[in-house]
Amino acid sequence: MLADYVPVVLLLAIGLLIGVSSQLIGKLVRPDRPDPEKLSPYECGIEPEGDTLSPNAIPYYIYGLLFLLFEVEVLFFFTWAAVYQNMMLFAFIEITFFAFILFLGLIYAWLKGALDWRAG
Amino acid sequence: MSLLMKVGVVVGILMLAIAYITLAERRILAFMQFRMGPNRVGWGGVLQPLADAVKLLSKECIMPEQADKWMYRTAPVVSMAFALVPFAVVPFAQAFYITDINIGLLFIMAMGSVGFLGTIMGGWSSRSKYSFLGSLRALALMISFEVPMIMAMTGVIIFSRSLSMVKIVEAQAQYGWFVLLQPLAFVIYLLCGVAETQRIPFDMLEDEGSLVCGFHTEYSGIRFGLFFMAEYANMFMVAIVATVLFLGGWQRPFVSWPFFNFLSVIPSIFWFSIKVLALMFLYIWLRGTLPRVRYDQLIYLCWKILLPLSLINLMLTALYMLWGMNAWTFLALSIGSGLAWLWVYDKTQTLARSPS
Amino acid sequence: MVPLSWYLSLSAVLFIIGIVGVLVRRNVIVVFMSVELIMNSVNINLIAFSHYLSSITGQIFTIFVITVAAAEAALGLALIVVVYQNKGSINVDEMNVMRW
Amino acid sequence: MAFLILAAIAVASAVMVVSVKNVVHSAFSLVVTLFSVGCLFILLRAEFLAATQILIYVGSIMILIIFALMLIDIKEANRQRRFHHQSKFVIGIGIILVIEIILFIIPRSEFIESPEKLIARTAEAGGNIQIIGQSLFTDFIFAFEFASIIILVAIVAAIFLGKQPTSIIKKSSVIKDSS
Repeated sequence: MLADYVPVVLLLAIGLLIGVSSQLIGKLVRPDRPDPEKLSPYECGIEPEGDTLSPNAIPYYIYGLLFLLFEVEVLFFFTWAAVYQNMMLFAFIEITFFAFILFLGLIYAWLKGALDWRAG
Repeated sequence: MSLLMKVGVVVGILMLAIAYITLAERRILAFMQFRMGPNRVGWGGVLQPLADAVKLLSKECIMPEQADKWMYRTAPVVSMAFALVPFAVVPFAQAFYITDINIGLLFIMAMGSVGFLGTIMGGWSSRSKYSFLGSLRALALMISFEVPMIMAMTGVIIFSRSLSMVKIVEAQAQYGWFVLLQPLAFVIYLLCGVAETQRIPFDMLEDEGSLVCGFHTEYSGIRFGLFFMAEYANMFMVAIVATVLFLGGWQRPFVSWPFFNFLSVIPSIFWFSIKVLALMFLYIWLRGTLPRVRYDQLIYLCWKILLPLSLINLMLTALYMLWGMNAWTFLALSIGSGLAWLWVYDKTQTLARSPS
Repeated sequence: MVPLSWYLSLSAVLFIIGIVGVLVRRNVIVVFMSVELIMNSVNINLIAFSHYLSSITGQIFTIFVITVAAAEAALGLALIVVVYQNKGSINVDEMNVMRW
Repeated sequence: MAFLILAAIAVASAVMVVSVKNVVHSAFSLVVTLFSVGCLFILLRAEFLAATQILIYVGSIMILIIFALMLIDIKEANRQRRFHHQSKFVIGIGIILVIEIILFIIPRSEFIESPEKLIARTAEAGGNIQIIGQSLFTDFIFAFEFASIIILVAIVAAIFLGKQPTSIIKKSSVIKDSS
């Protein structure tokens, strides 16, 4: 079983190698002529204004919150699906209850307007 | 075949495929828009990817002054490496895969979610409003669509009883392609796949109109190239997973009908690649045809349409296994319930919009 | 073959790093991340025991630990964000009133 | 060997989490720790848990923490003092505790290590996820259903908290994303 994971490590190493080596090789080939205009953050040609790192991320954050909770529930479906054919009716009743509770959560989020996009 | 050779072959073919799908995309888009596309380098443009690579390598890599230097450099490496790793578990042909692990599908999802971190690393470290906002947006979208995506996969796992990619393909010799049993899940998966890889109808990442270029606004040269390659590798991965889960992987069409046995003379790698390329063509076609969807509509599509639909699909599949109902009834039921949900959703929208 | 005590030692080290983080850092999100570290050291213990003592129960417990950690993360971060919005600070020292 | 490398990465990045000044760097070092702990789970033959660890911790919880970090004023947070004034004392106690546990407590405790049985049972059930599923849906069924209720409660509470007025953020925001 552990031997199955050796190629995974190998591919990860290759991926890292491609990433690092291409940047290093690029360093040898490419020109490097920085100037203050080039190095300032892109802002459609006008002077950068205000603090870059304080945008309003609240609307995105709410979806992150919901995603985390649903993701955990969804993972239970994977274990369930892998053994469903071994224990049909019992597993079906269990998952119906589980899915019903998940659905309740979704309905609650929907009715409370948590799924609605609030810009700004 | 030794392990190293297999890995080498897979990585080599993948790199070639990425290089040429970019060329194919440009040519096909050009064809759809009555243009020529890149046709100067080599014979009809076949050497264009090489020229692009040389250009990207020899171009100046500008790093913004205030950037978080090390994170800025690491972000493309993370994206690239974790886009490459999932290819370890792909069964490309009968008895040709690098490795077959028990949790193959979950492994692919897990590595994909690590890849998301490359996005936010790039967006945050370059200290630009556009890239930062772009990365937040893209990330919120990608993670949202992961939920219905996993739910859609679950329907297939009920039949295959395993998460191993090879076993899922083998199970389709028994049941026939899962697209016939799980049409709803297939559609849900394809839509989620487009959103996960940030392709055009759903590409909040590169919303040129409002966000310049998304999280890699500040990236140039080979660092941009790495992000670009990772994006196309992810596209291939989505197409491959769709092929393995729903379109029978390496299996020939009509796999459960002995009448079509003569099709077996064609090697299985051919069937696999033709299906993957067809899906890739579908993505390019979508890009050439559809306008961009608004962000809030996209979020609604995920949470209000795809998530309930995938839940319905899952419960229907469980019922189908339990009762052993007729496959055609099941097919009609799942498509019917899909349309019914769309109708109900449409009603709620009109109700919400009407003044009261 | 790695003996069980190595895993236990690793988990102890991570646990104590987490505890130190909770005690010394002033930023509440870093404190929160240290709590995640502590939970992870517990997970290592559970899974190491599950493997070496041949019982699947440890792995199942880890699933529930992860579930509870997810719920805790969602709630904890929601609370932190609300506190930050009301007080404008994420400093543990300044969260010293029960109501405002 | 693999254990030593992974453990070293995990401990080093865990130290980074509690010691670096920049909170975002601290979050990304936690990602490294969680990832290497996930790899350790594979060494312990718990593949499903390894994938779950990476999917939930790295792919969800860490992303949520990073979102939360993006909400706060990171520059201000980084400018402040990192540690409490009694930190030296706490670190000293921590080091003493580590030494005590590793040198004195763990070597004294004895377990009968027999991983073979579980490996055999896993092979019989068809894999790690199948054996977890079987046991989860028979012996731990109550805990399983209860987990769903915990998550429901968390969803309700998180939505309630998330709908609080956003006074300070509104004032300090420079960019408004209007789409």
